[in-house]
Amino acid sequence: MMGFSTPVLVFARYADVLGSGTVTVELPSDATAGDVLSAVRALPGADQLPPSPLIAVNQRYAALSQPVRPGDEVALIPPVAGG
Amino acid sequence: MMGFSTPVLVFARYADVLGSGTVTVELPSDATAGDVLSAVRALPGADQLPPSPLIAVNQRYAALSQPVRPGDEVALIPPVAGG
Amino acid sequence: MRGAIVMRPLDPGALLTEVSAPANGAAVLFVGTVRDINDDRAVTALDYKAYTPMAARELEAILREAESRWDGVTVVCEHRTGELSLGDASVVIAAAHPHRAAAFDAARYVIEELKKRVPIWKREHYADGDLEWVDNGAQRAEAPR
Amino acid sequence: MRGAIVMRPLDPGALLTEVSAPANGAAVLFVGTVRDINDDRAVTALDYKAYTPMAARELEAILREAESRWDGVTVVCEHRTGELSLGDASVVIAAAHPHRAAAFDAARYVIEELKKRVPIWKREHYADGDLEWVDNGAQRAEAPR
Repeated sequence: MMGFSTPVLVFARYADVLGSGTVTVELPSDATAGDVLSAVRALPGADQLPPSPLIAVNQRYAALSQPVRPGDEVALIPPVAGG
Repeated sequence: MMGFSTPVLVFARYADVLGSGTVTVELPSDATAGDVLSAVRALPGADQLPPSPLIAVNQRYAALSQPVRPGDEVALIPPVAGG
Repeated sequence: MRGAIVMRPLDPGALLTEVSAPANGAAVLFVGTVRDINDDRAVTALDYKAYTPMAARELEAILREAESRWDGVTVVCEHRTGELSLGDASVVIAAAHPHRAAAFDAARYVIEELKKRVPIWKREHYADGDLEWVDNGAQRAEAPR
Repeated sequence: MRGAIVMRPLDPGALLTEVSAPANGAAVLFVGTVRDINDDRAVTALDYKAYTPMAARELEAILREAESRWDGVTVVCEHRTGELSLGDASVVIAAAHPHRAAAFDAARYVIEELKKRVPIWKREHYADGDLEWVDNGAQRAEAPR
């Protein structure tokens, strides 16, 4: 089976360290949120990310085992600071 | 020693049952807040008061043992309902 | 700290402004209003009566207690007396502090103590024409302090 | 229930009015504002950035949770994003209920959960020209639900 590439939204400090508000990663066809994290870790600057950043799939917090399919909206969520 | 007479302020339901917003009672010269209550109990309508109404002396809640002197401002305080 | 028993309509926004300060990142406002139903009876209006000088004194004592329990809190309260209509605000409390926990806790403390200690009474007017003094069911049995 | 991420100045009084109802005898308003000091550094301004569609979704989820935990509560919240000045309100929550405990608890629940879960970030501008992303120190370690 073919893999696919997907954009990952990044915000705040994570966008600063990765140098962009959106990065693109290559995923296997049976990808999970954990695979997104692994792929992001290979990017320049990713050594400054924390050990396990939160990830959201389709605007909901996702477990690392959650499947990611082509067309899903994927984002890395830094520690929040609203209020 | 001579006793004295003092006005007692009464409010809300207590004023309704005693028929007035101020009643006057006769007290011994070494009177306490408890003596005020005893004197009030002898008034018409006082049988409708609760067993131990709260009393204030000089605008502070008072224990029954607190002395009451001529010129003190004395009041019976029904269950409150502010807010 | 400021507490007052007043006979005019209350202005919650003015109390919120009063406690604002550059260091206060959190403000909590409590507004108590006249409800249309109490114990399943339809209320049409009510009047609040106070032993005003003692009520003001006791309210100020409560506010001082709040400012001493939550260091750095600013808290103000106004309670209205006289005839009120449905939806009118009877009491407004504003508390502000650098942190939200103290602002919430101080505002809550003031309304809980006010309902137990401040000599104010409420007479409800019912749809059937009846009038009745009501109480908060929380009167202290012992004389405080 | 209404939650929104907005870029305009907030109007606390409007939210208080929004939750008013004849049956609601108690209303609690929480206002969070930009403070002048954080961790002993002088703050001159700040900007809030949101992952807006997810933030709105998560905020609405929190408000629905509050309305289901405190039956009969009405609760609304607006969070502002963009550049804010000292003293500007960044978040306003209004909760109303027939009884005060539910109004207090629901408002408190919403601000506590918002600070943990809603994807909004804050960058402080300091007097020395420095800029820094700050966090609430309460990020959940595990993905919620």
